[in-house]
Amino acid sequence: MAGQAPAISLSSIDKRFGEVRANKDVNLTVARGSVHGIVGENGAGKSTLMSILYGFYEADRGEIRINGNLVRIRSPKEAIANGIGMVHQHFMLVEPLSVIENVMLGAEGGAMLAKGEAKMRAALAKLSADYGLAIDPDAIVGELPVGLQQRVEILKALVRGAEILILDEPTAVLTPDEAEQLFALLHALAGQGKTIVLITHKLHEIMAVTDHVSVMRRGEMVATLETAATSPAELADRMVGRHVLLDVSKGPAHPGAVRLTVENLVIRDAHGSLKVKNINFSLRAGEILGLAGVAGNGQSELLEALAGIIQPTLGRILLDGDDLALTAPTPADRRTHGVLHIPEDRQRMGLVSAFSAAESMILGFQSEVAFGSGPMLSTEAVRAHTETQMEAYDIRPRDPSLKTSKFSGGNQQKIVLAREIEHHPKVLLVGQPTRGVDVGAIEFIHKRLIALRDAGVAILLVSVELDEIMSLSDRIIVMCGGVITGERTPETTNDRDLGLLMAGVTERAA
Amino acid sequence: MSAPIELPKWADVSLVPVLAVIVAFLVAGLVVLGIGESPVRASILLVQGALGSGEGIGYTLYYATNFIFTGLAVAVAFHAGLFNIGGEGQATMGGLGAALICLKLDFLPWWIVLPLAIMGAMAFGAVWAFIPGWLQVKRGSHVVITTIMFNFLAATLVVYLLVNVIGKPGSMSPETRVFEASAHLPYLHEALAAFGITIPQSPLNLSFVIALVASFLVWLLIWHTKLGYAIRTVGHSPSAATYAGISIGKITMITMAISGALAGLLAVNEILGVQGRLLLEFSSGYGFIGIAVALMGRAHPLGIILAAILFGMLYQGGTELSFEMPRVTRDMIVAISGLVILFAGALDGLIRRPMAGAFARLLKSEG
Amino acid sequence: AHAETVKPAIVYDLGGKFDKSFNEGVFRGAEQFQKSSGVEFRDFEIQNDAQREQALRRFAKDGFSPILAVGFSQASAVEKVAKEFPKTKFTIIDMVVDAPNVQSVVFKEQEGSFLVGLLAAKASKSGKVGFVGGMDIPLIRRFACGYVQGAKFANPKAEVLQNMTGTTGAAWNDPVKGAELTKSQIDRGVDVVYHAAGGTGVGVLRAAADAGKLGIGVDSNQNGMHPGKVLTSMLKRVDNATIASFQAAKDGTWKAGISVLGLKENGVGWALDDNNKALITADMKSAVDAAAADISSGKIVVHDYMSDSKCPE
Amino acid sequence: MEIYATLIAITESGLRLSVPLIFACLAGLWSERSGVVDIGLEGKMLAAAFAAAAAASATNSAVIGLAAGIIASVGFALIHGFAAISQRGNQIVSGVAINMLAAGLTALVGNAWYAQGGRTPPLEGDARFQPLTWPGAEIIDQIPVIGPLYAHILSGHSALAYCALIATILSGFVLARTRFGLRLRAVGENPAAVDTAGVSVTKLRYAAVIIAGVLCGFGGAYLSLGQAAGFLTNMTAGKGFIALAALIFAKWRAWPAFWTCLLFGLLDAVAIRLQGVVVPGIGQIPVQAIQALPYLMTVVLLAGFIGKAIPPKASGLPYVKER
Ligand SMILES: Nc1ncnc2c1ncn2[C@@H]1O[C@H](COP(=O)(O)OP(=O)(O)OP(=O)(O)O)[C@@H](O)[C@H]1O
Ligand SMILES: Nc1ncnc2c1ncn2[C@@H]1O[C@H](COP(=O)(O)OP(=O)(O)OP(=O)(O)O)[C@@H](O)[C@H]1O
Ligand SMILES: [Mg+2]
Ligand SMILES: [Mg+2]
Repeated sequence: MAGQAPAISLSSIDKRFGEVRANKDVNLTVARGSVHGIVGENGAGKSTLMSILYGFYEADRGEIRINGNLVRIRSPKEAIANGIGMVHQHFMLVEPLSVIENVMLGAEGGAMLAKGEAKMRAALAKLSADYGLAIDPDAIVGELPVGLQQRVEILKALVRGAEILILDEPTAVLTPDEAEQLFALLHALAGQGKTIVLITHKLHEIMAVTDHVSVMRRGEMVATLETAATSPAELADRMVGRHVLLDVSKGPAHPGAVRLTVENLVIRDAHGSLKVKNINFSLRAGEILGLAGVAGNGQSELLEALAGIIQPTLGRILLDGDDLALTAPTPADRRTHGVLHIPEDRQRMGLVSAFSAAESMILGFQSEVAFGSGPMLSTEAVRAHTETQMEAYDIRPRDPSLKTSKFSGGNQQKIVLAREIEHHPKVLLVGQPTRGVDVGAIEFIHKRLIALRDAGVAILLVSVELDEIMSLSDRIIVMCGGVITGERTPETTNDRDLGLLMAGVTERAA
Repeated sequence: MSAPIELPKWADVSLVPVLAVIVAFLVAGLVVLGIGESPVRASILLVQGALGSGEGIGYTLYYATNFIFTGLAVAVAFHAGLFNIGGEGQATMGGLGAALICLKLDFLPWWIVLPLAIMGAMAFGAVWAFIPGWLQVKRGSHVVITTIMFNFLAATLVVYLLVNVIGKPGSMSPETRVFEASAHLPYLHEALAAFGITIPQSPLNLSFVIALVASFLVWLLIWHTKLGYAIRTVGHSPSAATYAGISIGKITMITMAISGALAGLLAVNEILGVQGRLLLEFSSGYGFIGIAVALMGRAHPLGIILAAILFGMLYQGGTELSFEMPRVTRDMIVAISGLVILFAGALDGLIRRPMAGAFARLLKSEG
Repeated sequence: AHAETVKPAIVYDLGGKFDKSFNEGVFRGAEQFQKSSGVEFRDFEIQNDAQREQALRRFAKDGFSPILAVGFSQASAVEKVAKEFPKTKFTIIDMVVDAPNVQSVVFKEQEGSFLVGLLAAKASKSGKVGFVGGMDIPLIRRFACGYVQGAKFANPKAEVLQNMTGTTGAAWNDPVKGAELTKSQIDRGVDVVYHAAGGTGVGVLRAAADAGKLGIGVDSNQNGMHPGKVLTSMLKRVDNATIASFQAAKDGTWKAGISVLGLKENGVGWALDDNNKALITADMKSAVDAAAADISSGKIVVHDYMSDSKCPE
Repeated sequence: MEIYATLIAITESGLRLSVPLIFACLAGLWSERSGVVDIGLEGKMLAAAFAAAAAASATNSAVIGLAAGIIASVGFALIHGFAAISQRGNQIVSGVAINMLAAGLTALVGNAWYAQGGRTPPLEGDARFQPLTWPGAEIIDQIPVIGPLYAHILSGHSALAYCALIATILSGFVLARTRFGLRLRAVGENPAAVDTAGVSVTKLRYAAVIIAGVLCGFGGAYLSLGQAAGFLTNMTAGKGFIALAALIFAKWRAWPAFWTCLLFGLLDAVAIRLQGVVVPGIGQIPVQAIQALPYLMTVVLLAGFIGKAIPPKASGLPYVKER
């Protein structure tokens, strides 16, 4: 009887975080044994919705039914009891502990670890056999590659006998073939009647693995579609409410002299693992060089190295022929040399949320004489400067003394943009310029970037949004696993071709 | 210091600390009741003792001077996201610095000795805070722990020096000889007497003026200089600071040094102003109460001055109180400070959440 | 001399009114005086050095006189406040302050210590006796030195182990350290331990008692703290000094200047009561009485450490 | 032999002096392993020492004293827990507050109740934890070399001293081998992981904080009922902070904590004995140097000159789900 009932049905779920309404009257039905996709912009409310289903957050309003039965899920404990397992966007692992300890956590089977542990090892061994999820139970989780860490997360869920498995952007951190394995696993699980909910930004994944797909926008559930009966284009439209990136009108580029040259660059991160493996490229005045790639393949590190925030292990970065490591080692020096930077993460880097808009508006340029002579800082000067910028970039609300955190994502981004552009960059490093930004703002930002290009600025555009790369770039390079897997021009490539390069497949696709 | 709860700024800086103090006093009142004395009478005696006489006011401001210095020290560190619990040790070292100068140079005229001694106090205090800062930056050891350790290190070091090196030979207590008059920072009653103004005698000395100047300078530094901007950036968002090309390490060390120098100034009041010699434990807990002062003053110099005066009143009033009510010793004040720290710094949520709620409702009802 | 109205006041030292020792002695004296003369007195226990001056000044302002300052640490404060209130009478114990309105009372602790040293040596079976001082200062070395002389006087081969508790004021109030030091001395064969360590001594006497050895008290009569376990106490008659000062003020015979109280003046001595009379053999008693007489008469001169910062071995 | 005797004597007193450190250090260990930084060890011990002495002098029972000490200490621990866990307040501020509160209240109340300068009346007999002498200690003591080891090192300490050893064994075992221990270790590193695993972060942390309170209760009771015979104002005299140092030195692990505290205790014992002693050749040893050692060593360790001390990742951070 309950067999017909949907595995999950959420009705009119509401959730606020302070000012932000993350979920607005959301309904969702997921059929037993199906793979159900959820797509939506950053900040659309996907994770929130699933976290509510998993009992991590409690909804302000709404009903949850599992297999047709009305349930109250006030904590993950209750979710687990209802056979729900979740692989979070940000892993929930205890790094200093071993795999087995992580898997056992919360399911120890007894006050003493010893006996539960034996059982757990057996269970792990079985799962590994059944689904090819091999893993060393005694490895320290913190020392495992992300791919395996995710495997631990999945194992945690399966070991607890999850009938419903939620995965929040699982492939964001995976290599393409890792992703393939994962999807195989998901199919296998679905085949056994388990229900899968898959959150992702990658529409081709949706098309590839899901049976149904739901689209969220600004906290609302705008559509649930039969995957077979829809298309990436349609999904994209639904996600943003109107057709985005109607290909940006831009004239041909007139590249000038080489501005920035990167030679044999090698970067290790704090833990010493190789992030960028000996890459070379150059950037000309008056062109936009798009850098495509799945998040976490070295773009961020490259960007920060160029901006002087982290130091490369090997190699050189030349500006107009001279080595920046010598002439301008620090971020401050880079700025004075005209290398400006719109960081990927405006919340953490680009702005200080606790500062007023005016204070955020001079971040990085605080020591300029324009803002006060000698050691002093002139509040008046800063305020005046901010007011003009707010006009020029239509930043709302027009209140220099409003706390930065009170501005919406799009307006926050405009603050960063205005600040960097107004300081006449020679080279502009741009990271994810439109992440979590509304459509209007996106167009505004794109127009500005093109204008800068035409004004002769050399622009390096790092984005995970292929469409953005395609429509803005004059040249495109693709990074995968820390190396450049190919260079293209928008004319000579397409999503599929770039996708393959992003997946590390280097031979040219027909 | 805790999870931010949106409140109108004015309420945040005024109502919250005031309420914290009120709650602290209510609790303290219960304690007084518990030991069988009348809280009302105690409070009256306390206020009379603190403000009832010219001398009382003098003492109040004299204690307040100490609290301004240590309060500023803690506050400056707060702005850089640092917690300097080392005020005690930094003040002790400040005393050492001042004393060394005086012992060597107090044959010189005051206009040479005093400036040097004051600088000595600041320098030693600064160094004693700079080292923990340096250790955090270069070696990753957290200042909270190192400053605590440095408090004890300062204490033992000064004991050793007073007993074996700079102490007065054959003295009954470990202390230096009394400095020459040239090394004595004039009492306010002396200074004003010079202008024919007579006020009651008290330990209140020119350090109080120095404290006010220091407060102004700190205000200028934090909100109207580029260094201050950098300090606050580091305090609010280290990652943004890095992005902005602000060296977190440099700022940390500079801030700690400034903080320590301010704490060191406590010695100017105690050693140069009052004791006229270096002796043990002259910092007697002012360093810790500075934390309460900074929290209450919401790390703003003006707030700190007010909070410092309040604690000055508690100290002076407390002493007078213990004359009249021997059962209510001045430990009462330590307890009250603890309560204030608790309610203004750690349990402020208890006060802020309801208030935030009230304001929210207020705004709604207004439309 | 005609009688005056007196308003006596006392400012105790850090150890506090009930330190079972020095300050307490003063308090008891004052109580006696109050009983005998019916004159009320006020007193104040300071909590930190800064308060000394404030307390003295406060009493002086309220017209109290004589004001008795207990302990050498008060010297500088008394000096200052005495200047501010030339009409007020001040008495300071254990320190000399040279001012027209200050009476300084000091004791020949070496003489009392000599006597208890003698008793210690006689009571000791191991021939090893111990001394635990509070803060390592000349005054306490004076105690130690007198004690050594007394012990050697009784038994030239006697061995005296000495320890000081510390170099700061904390050394007056650290029974745990006192106990540790005593235990270590006992471990090394000592069977009688004399303390001149204020509150720290509480630990000394307890440790000795716990180990079944003998302790020797100081300042006040501490025999009662562990009856039968305290051989005797070196009495420093601060109570007498207090009474004397207050009485003199009352009779109008109070004089500034230094008064040095030794055995002769009955300023120091040793305690004999029910608690310890079982421990003091007739032979011991006669010996100590004889020595006392000789010291009073000047036949025996007990060296004062503070006269030359040396102690004859 | 003489030297051996001194060695024994110093070790013996080192043991006595390390007991309160061990309790406080383990308390800190539990608290910080759960992610709650605790610089209020000092205050909790002080409160416990007072309550224990007061209760013992009233009832003339050391055990009741101990109970009272534990209750007082747990009381303060709960204040800290409430501030740190429920209110998500600043844990360091809360710790500082607790230290001052305890210092002030104990002295104040002590003065008011007993009018003896903050001291409680001296405790005798059953009101104290007397040293336990093991069977035949006196006789065995006569056996050269091993005799004293038995009679002075093993035997002759107060019951609470043996509790310190038991507490260490238990702490080590529970943390490493039990469900509670696993969850506790996890919650100090990544509370979200524990939460999503269906375990209450709040309950875990409160449990840890209360355990810390109990241990500080033992430590405080030992001070006033074992080591001394009554309460003295501020009788902890920085032991809580030395314990903190030891905790870091031991890198937040139970047995290393135990050994570190023993070491610090020994240092103290040595310092006490060398006070004012003139060593032939060397002259007077500056005991301050020895007293400073624990702090110095900790700073040096923290500075990573000898190994590296990395605290539990989530320690000091309140667990906030919703930004
Ligand atoms: N814990 C939180 N506290 C406050 N606000 C939050 C919290 N989590 C999410 N939000 C806000 O709620 C909205 C929805 O966030 P959510 O993470 O659900 O979006 P998402 O669709 O998962 O985005 P992404 O694709 O980037 O993961 C955003 O505006 C976000 O800022
Ligand atoms: N942390 C916050 N505190 C106060 N107000 C906020 C906060 N975050 C957002 N707001 C307000 O709520 C509104 C919605 O916030 P949100 O960040 O979701 O904007 P948005 O809808 O994502 O727009 P954008 O696409 O520009 O980001 C914003 O206009 C902003 O003024
Ligand atoms: Mg998400
Ligand atoms: Mg947004």
